[in-house]
Amino acid sequence: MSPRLQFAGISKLFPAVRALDDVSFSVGAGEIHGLLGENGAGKSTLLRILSGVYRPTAGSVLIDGQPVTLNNPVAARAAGVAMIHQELQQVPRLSVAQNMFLGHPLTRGGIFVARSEQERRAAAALAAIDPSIDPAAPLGSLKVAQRQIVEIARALLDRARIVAMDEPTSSLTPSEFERLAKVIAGLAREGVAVVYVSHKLDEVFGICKRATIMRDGAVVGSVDLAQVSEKSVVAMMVGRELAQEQHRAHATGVVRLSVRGLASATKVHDVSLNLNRGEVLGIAGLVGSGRTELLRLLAGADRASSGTIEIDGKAVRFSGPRDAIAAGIGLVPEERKREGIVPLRSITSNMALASMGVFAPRGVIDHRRLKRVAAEKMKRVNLRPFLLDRPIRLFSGGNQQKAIIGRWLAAGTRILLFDEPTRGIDVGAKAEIYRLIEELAAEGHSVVVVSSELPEVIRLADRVLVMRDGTVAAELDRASLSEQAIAAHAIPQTKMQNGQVHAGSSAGPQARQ
Amino acid sequence: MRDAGTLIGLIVILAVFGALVPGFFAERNLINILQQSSINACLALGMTLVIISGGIDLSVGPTAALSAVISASMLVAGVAFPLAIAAGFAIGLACGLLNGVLVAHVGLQPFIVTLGTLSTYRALALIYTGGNPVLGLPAGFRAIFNGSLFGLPLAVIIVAVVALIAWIILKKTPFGEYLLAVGGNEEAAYIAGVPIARTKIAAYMISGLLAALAAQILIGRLGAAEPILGNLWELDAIAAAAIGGASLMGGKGSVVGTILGAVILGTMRNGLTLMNVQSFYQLLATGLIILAAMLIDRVTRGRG
Amino acid sequence: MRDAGTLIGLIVILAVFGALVPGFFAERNLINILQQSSINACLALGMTLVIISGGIDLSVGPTAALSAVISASMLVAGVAFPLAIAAGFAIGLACGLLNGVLVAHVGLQPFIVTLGTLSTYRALALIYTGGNPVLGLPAGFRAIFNGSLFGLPLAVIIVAVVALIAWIILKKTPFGEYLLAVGGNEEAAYIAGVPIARTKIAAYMISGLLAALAAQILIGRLGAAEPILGNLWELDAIAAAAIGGASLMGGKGSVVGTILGAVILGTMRNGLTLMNVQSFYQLLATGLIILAAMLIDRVTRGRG
Amino acid sequence: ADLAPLNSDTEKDRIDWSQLEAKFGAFPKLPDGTKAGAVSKTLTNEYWRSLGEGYKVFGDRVGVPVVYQAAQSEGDQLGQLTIAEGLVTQGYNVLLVSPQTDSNLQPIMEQAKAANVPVVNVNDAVIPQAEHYVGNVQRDNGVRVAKWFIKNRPNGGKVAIVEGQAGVYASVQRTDGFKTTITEGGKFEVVASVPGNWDRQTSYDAATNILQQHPDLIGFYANNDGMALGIVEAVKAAGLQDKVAVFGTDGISDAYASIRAGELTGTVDSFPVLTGEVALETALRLVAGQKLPRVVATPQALITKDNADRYSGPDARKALLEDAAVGQ
Ligand SMILES: Nc1ncnc2c1ncn2[C@@H]1O[C@H](COP(=O)(O)OP(=O)(O)OP(=O)(O)O)[C@@H](O)[C@H]1O
Ligand SMILES: Nc1ncnc2c1ncn2[C@@H]1O[C@H](COP(=O)(O)OP(=O)(O)OP(=O)(O)O)[C@@H](O)[C@H]1O
Ligand SMILES: [Mg+2]
Ligand SMILES: [Mg+2]
Repeated sequence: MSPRLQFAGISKLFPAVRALDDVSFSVGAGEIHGLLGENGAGKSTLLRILSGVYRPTAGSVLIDGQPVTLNNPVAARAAGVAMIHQELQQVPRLSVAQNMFLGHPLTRGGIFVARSEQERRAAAALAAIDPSIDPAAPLGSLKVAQRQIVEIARALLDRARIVAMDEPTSSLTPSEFERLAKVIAGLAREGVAVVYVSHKLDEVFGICKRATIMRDGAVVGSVDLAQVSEKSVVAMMVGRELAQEQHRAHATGVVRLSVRGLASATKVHDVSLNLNRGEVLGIAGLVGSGRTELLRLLAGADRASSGTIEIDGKAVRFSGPRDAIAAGIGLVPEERKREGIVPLRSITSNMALASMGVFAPRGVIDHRRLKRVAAEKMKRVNLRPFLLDRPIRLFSGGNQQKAIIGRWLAAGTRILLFDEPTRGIDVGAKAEIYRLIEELAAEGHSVVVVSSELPEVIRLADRVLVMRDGTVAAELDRASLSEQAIAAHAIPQTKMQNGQVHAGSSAGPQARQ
Repeated sequence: MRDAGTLIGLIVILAVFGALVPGFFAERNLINILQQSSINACLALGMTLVIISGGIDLSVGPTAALSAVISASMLVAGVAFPLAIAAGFAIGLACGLLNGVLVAHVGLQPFIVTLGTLSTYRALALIYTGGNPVLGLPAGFRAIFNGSLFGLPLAVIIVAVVALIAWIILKKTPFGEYLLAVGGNEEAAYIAGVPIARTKIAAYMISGLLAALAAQILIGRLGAAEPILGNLWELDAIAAAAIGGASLMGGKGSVVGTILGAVILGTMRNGLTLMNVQSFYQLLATGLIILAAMLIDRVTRGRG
Repeated sequence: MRDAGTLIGLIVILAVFGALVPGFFAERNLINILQQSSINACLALGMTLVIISGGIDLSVGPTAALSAVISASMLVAGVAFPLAIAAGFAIGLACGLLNGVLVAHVGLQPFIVTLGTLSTYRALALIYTGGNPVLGLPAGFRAIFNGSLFGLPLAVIIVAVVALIAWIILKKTPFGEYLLAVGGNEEAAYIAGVPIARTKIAAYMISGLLAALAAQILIGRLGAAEPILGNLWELDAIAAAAIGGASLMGGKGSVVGTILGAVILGTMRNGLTLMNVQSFYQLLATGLIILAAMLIDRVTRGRG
Repeated sequence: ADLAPLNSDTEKDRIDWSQLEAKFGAFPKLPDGTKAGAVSKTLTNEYWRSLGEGYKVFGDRVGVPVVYQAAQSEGDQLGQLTIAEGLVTQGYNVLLVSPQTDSNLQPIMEQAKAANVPVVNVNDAVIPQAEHYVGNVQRDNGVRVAKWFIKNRPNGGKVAIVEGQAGVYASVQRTDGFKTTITEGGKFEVVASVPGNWDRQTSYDAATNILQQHPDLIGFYANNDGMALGIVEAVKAAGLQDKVAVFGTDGISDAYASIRAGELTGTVDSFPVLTGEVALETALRLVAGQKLPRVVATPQALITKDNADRYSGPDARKALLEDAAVGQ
């Protein structure tokens, strides 16, 4: 019997880049197949070909042994392919349900959109993962994690034969992943072929039997995950052995940043914290606990309603990120595409944006110096492909992230705030970023890392603050640091009891008038 | 309610004129305002759909002119009303089709496409007529658009019906969703399988059709079709849509808001004329009221 | 090279006119073309910066008019040239400042803000002069903008210098990067510490300043300043910028392209006149050539 | 010698068109290959097309080719300058210009002078440095209509003005002439003077509003005929056609038709075809080396239903000559 899905010799050329080189592998019906590779390996490109967004330069896609022409997303959908895109593909002004049915709405009499029916079905699809999402709410009012869940639920609506998931859990919590895993298992039981892309190896090992590993656009091999170790898979991905590094502390006793009673108009209340020179401070908490907003306050992106911030003992007030940057604070934001990059501009321009003054001491940009610094910083973060003049939008997410980290390196920032620094970033790059963070700390920088991945927090942090409902619920030093300890402080007691580990469930359908 | 800001703006303007102009609230004058706003409202509805789709249509005036002179010359030549009107509508649709194809299939910028067709359609209307107005429209034709129903001018009723249809399209049909999606996030819309090109083209065709309708109403009222008719209509239509809350970045706009925007502009013209404001000061007031309306809107609606 | 498409467009147009019009390539005529393009090029440069920042400036014509009548009336009253010119520039900057503040700080849509100020500034110019032209500018003042250098009209040289400065600004200064970043992704630019408001305001102020400069050049040439000067300038300026590759969505635009765009428009006017094309057909040609220029650009540059 | 800035309405150095032949003799012989270039405001208005017709009529009569161009729209100031510069470059022997504004063709005066080409300013806006002007008295348009009201509505009453584009010379002068003349006696009140922007629809709306507020209005004066025809429709829609007199300006054919149909009360015809003929004749006489007065005044007449036939058709010229003779 022919496999449900087969890639046969797929190549894809972009101007100046060979994104895919003769990729072949297959996925059987009912199989959950992992697709692994570093940033820029070509995973998204392959899935975009499968979902009709790109056309391959060479090769073909076969479904149930039949070659299919996937010239556009409509054709792909008709061929039974549903896809969850890495970048959220949504229209903020439409409702959740409208987004889920976008392009093929349910109608009454073929004329009017059957909204209530759409909302009913959307609710059913959402219920499997997060029943608190209101299908009638404008999508723009949702948090990133919820938007990602909507994206997943959308793919479940179609009775698809093939479901491709490109990093569906990049902003989900472990508990949300658990539900998703159940849903995926259900799909597999119904005979759906699932292609699952994630940089979280434990997820892939948890739900996939087999996986294909890609490097630089080519297939390195397909493996039976029961037979191999995580370490060897990582070695295949990066082409070398990655040393398993341990936490190294560089913290000093000198306080650099001191925050007292910080609050915002919306979500953050009475946060006090100290950050020392050379310290990596982790901030954990549930989705919606106010971590992002806290970082935005510290980075000057939002205005604090009360509280004080001191840097090296001097009180500072920020009326915008500019002030914070001048005071030595830089933010690596959570939503890279929206808050991080200027898509049409080059890597170099994106990198230099926060430190133009440095590169233009006399008002005119010293392009030689700029090029030199860009080359240096981008080497340090290991940008790939190493094309500094190429528009950043053509780079994979991981490489975009590296450019933004490079931005703060170039600006000489002393306090770096990372919001989900490795979201959507591969193991290789992740290790590089961890190494970078530690190097920065060793050089005397102070770092705050907000992350929903507890192993990441534990790996990096000298000290962890756990946030709950917009304030600091606990402070854990390395001695008392564990996933259990963090979870215990992060989850509101009432929710623990009925096992509901969800943020924002107060916005559930019942609460809506 | 998103349109509340616009409504407040209208109420403020009405109150000011009501206080300054005796007889401003006379039924007759209020009907005048509606009638005088109806043509702009008609155009602005089409413009709103185009703007929501992320485009703009600067060519509405010349489209109307071309439609008007062709309908009118057929009418004068004795062609049956329905046929002549249909021909005018067909012209409007064709103008919109060309705009839409250049935007959607060729991928040119809407502003420039319709800036180009603005000149092109106007030139065609002038060449077709040699620059002369087409006079002597049959009284029967004029009666169609000049009548009244329930004490309201037919033009007002026609535009109200158009507004209702536009509202239904935007709120209740897949096409309305597609417009919002295409203007709100074109890439996402494409990936979701929204027929991008068809949606955009349809928006421009509706705009062309409504320009043609406005032209029929106008020539019915004036009894003549001029090739220079509709000069600067695009600015009024865009202003009405924008005052009504449409965003020129696309993905956002409201039928109710647009109608209110058109009535605000109409009220202003009416009130300033009744106050016999000197022309320079009328111009000043026009500018300031557009700014004030946007400010009121801004304040009542809040950021974003 | 991004501007190659525009250049090809210009070459095609030059070749066509060269073939059809005897004496088209005479030095005198080529200088005429440059001179006739210079005012639009001047405005279009400012417009390009505004467009790159994600905005649009419809008020350039009235800004120029206001600046012109104020400079002119000072000159006629015997004020020293530098002071009168400086006053004109200050008016341009002030007009730009108001536009910029309404866009950047108040958060209104650029199209509507400048549509409002379009009327407002025009009205102010009319009110200030009572609608009359300001006549009798001193010969010394006129000489400043009317001279020649190396056989080129000074106006052309001034605009060339402005273009060079604009090119340097865009390519070599932080402000240029900020413009591209603000227009390309405002949110990201904000987080990266780009002074959003200041950048936008500066763009509008430069646009206002260049409108004022265009006004000085024009009144120097005409010897009089009229309050209705600069009618429809904004459309030509936008067309030049767009033909030159600027995207009205922001984040994209080229100084060289804009200059080429302005010269394309100037060449077209000049050539059509020399061919003695009747004005309706000139209008037609204007429309078609804008469309054709965009098509050539599209084909040579490829998607995106 | 510097000329004083021209005011075509008051310039002393003037001659009536009817006296050209009497004072300067029969049309002179021209140098071989003489050709004339003309540029006017816009062809979208019949007035300017008729002017061009007049150029052509006279050019054909005396065997001089005339190129006639116009800007793409009214208010396209620089476009018109470009056209005029092209004409200078192309070596026409004389230029006839009808500028958009008082100053937008100023550079032409200098370029033409340098090229030794005479320039005749034909109608409407007035270039202050113009050495030659052919046209009517703009102010007089309004004055004539005002006089009609004073004569035919002896009891006075409320009147309204619908103006052209704000700030345009013809518009300002016509409005002022009407307003000043009609208010002199104190019987008439100008209750509204609002912009119609040369636009039929705008004028229709403005007239509707004015009538609604002043149902006892007795007359409108519009700065051109297109606007006047819009007002006529508004008056008809208000059912006041028997009570409200409507006057336009220019004398386009539609205005005549409407006057004959009893709808438009009257217009001030400034005889564009004849003006074109006179202008070209003046220009060519200059080419032939004659020294003419600075202003050649062209005829104007108030047209109403009673005299419409006299001033249209083949005998118009004769009628105007008769008027001129009476006027002298
Ligand atoms: N539209 C495009 N034009 C040019 N190059 C592109 C384009 N899209 C992707 N690429 C390039 O193709 C390569 C593969 O990118 P792709 O996004 O498929 O990687 P990925 O494996 O999904 O990475 P990540 O894990 O970061 O999502 C990269 O080098 C990227 O820069
Ligand atoms: N600009 C904003 N306007 C209104 N509400 C906001 C804004 N930004 C964040 N919020 C809300 O504030 C709450 C806290 O969100 P925040 O993003 O800070 O949480 P978080 O702990 O960082 O979680 P996540 O993992 O989703 O980033 C959320 O409910 C979010 O919807
Ligand atoms: Mg990817
Ligand atoms: Mg967050």
